[in-house]
Amino acid sequence: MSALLLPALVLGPLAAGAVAAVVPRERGRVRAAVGLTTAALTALACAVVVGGVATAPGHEVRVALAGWEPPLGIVLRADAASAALLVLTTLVGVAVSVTVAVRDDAGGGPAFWPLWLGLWAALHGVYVTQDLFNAYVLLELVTVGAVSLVALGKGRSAGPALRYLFVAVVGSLLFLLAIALVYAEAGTLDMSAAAGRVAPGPLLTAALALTLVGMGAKMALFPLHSWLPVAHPAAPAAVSAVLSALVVKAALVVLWRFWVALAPAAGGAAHVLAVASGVAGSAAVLWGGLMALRQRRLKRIVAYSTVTQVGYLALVLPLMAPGGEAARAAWSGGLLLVVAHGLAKAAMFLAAGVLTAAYGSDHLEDLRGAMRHRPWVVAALGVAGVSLAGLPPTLGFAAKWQLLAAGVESGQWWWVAALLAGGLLTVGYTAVVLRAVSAPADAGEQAPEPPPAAVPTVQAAVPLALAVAAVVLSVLAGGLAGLVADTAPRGLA
Amino acid sequence: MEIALHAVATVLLLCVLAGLWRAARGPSTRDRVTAFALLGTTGAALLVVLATLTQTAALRDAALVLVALATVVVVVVTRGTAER
Amino acid sequence: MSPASVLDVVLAAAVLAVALVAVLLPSRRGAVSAFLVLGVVLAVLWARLDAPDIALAEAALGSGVAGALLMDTLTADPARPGRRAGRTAVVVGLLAGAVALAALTVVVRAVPDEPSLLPAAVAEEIHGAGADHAVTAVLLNFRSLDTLLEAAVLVFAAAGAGALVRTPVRAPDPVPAPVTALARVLLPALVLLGTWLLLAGTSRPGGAFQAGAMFAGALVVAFVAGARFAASQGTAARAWTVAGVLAFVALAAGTAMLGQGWLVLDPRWAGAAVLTVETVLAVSIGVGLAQVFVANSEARRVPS
Amino acid sequence: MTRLELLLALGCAVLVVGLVAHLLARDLVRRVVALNVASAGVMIVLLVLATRGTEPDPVAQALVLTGIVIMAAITGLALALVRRVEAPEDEEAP
Repeated sequence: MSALLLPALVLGPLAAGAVAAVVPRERGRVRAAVGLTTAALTALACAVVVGGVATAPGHEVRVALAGWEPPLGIVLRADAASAALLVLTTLVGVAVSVTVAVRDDAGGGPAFWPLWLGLWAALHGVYVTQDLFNAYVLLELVTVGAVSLVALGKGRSAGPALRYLFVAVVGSLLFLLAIALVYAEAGTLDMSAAAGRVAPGPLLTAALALTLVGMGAKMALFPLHSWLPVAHPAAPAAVSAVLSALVVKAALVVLWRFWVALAPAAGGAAHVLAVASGVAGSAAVLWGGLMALRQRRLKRIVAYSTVTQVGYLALVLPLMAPGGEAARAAWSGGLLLVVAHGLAKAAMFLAAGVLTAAYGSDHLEDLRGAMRHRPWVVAALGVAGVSLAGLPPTLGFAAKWQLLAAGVESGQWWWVAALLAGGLLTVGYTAVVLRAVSAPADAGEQAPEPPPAAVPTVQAAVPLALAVAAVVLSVLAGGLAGLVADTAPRGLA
Repeated sequence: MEIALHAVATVLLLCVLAGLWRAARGPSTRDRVTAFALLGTTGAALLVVLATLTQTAALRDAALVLVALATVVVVVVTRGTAER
Repeated sequence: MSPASVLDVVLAAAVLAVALVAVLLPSRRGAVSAFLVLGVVLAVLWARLDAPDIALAEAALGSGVAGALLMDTLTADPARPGRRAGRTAVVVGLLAGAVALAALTVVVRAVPDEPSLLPAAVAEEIHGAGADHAVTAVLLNFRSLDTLLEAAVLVFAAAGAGALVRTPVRAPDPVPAPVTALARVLLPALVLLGTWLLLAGTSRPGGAFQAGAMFAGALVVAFVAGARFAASQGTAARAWTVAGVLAFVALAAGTAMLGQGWLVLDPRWAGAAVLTVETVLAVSIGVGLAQVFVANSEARRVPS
Repeated sequence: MTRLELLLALGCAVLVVGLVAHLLARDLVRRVVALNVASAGVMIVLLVLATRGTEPDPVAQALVLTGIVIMAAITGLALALVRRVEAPEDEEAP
């Protein structure tokens, strides 16, 4: 059953997006109905596939499309890592869909639905594809959907959208060249088949380097990050949530899969590149954190926080490099961090959207009194911040713990220091936000704030639900981490 | 025969490069478009020569397509310049 | 040197020269014109590399539809004074480029001169794949998921470009007589050529994408000549745009429900299925590309 | 230098030329053109790889065909965004 449904996770939302595109734009309710129905069905299908992964022998569900096995055909394969990503995407996807269905300017109007459903389909594809070129096509689909969604933002959002498109396409071209180099040597496009057919040498080293830079640009890894703090805040609130929580992860997943499959064959060169990734990641953690501390607009703070978190995720490559137990801890910690960050960041951007809608601005000064008028939204911000900082009792804590364990186990103290420093900075900017919103509304010399505009209750409740999910999942974190670690790709051992 | 065809292809290619100068320099859009239409034809001739050389009939299709779509570009530009 | 290798060297030099001109010219118009020429030279290079399918696609898409799009951008705005990058940026950029190029040249020297695994695999399985032409068989059968997703990229690019148009479509302006006359000749020729490429595609180079580009060219000509049907961004146009993806997904779901597996084509009807999907895809790609063009055109024609 | 090496180097050169120009250009249409040039470079590499062996590699050719179509779609989207960016201020309001 789950094998039957796996391709449907991609083709279902894709077809629904196409259908939504045909519905006239004036029929926004119909588009929203298509979107919500798709969200419900997708969640159901995801549950079945995740269940299938959990119960299947070897914890994987595999489908050879069109009946052709590699090297000729394309294989979709869901493993424990895919399952974790599918759970995250379902939670965020349903939350975003509900938010936009309640009030469609959170998504930038009815044009949101076809683009979002297409993007959702492409994300699912990225999580499960085993084929390099297929991953390239899926990433382009992600890019087209994400860029178009950014352009739906109010004001002058076309500029940031175009800048994002440029960076993403350059990243894709570098990745495509990497694919060509792997194909030149291995003669196949299937990742696991290629792994056995490559040897250390300039081709493989170049392929790894090109993928690191290409995906680094797409996921805004320092120093290729400067587009993100512009593009993410320019988008409509729900889109910002999707971009930070999910779209950035698509490039990351491709990088990790490529690395796990091919880096072990590259020998010392892969190690050097992994260290480069770690240096960039540490710089991102510090730079993003410091910049977040300096911002005065809520959406900007959250966007810089994403730069920081991408830095953590880049640390996973060097942490995995020594292999063995440490590599498995790094792999499972990294995946848990992806889930934790996704939930927290979606909660924060959706909460920021509610506050912006209520107060007409996301300047910290304009949000004074929000603590009293919108306590649940502020609570969501707080809980999400705690999870981002990696404090107990949240999923973020469980994830960071695994990464720290991996660093300590393999004696890589540098990365441990970066992890801890990043946590402190996160506590810092979360505190800045909380202090600003808890200031009394009539503080200072300015006139008292007008009471906030009304926002649908459902929309205000969604961010809190996501933040709470990050806490609830932490209870299961031990089991999840164990499962993911046990089913870590063979290349890590 | 093969040598002659290769020579013809090389000369045609040099013609394309010569035409590039006019297309790139302009100065008016009309110059550029005329140059491009001409280049499309030269490119088509090149494709036909290669079709004979490699005995690939499909390259004649490509030549046709090139000419047809070069004309589309010309129409688009004609309309665009007429509008202003 | 043999005449063949002289041709290769001249061709390589030509491609590089045209590419350099295309990026170095400071004016928009020059850059776009040189890029159109690059499309022509690339079509020749593809022909030289035994890739007639790509030569067709390049002629149709690279220098054709994309060329029309770029040219239309130029006619829209008068040339803008170009700002230039700072001197430091130029120096750093050129140095980085030189280093990258040197590194890549070393890297590609390591490419083994032996075929990949796949041509043999394709040759072995092509009987019953639904198309005798290997590239079509790869696109519509062996790697059909890629093709489906690529059609989806076009659909969502059209939707994204369409979402940028925030004004209703305006009534067409009066059209100059030569344009109408040219369109009358060109339109049937393009449709005929597209149909030929579509039908030929199962047994020789050609197929849905090249045919779709021809149909797009026809629609663009019709649009430019002021035909109302080609200017529409209504429900019917959007339905045609997504039809290819939906037909493809329907085929996939159908084969899955029949118990064969997703997108598995039975040799008995694979030929019919491939041709059907290709036909819908071709029309769909044509309308989709034309929709991108129309959206671009309308994004500029905002009433004052 | 063999034909294979010559043409592979050509592909890399075109890619690098396109990328550097894309990063240095300020005019948005020129950046789109440069991106297309870069993409042509990658396509050259893939198609040259397809000429190894006696018969051309249909899979690599199919990949290039897919890549060209995707690039055309992206060019269309990019140009629509360019127009939106360059539209006068007062037209921005939806």
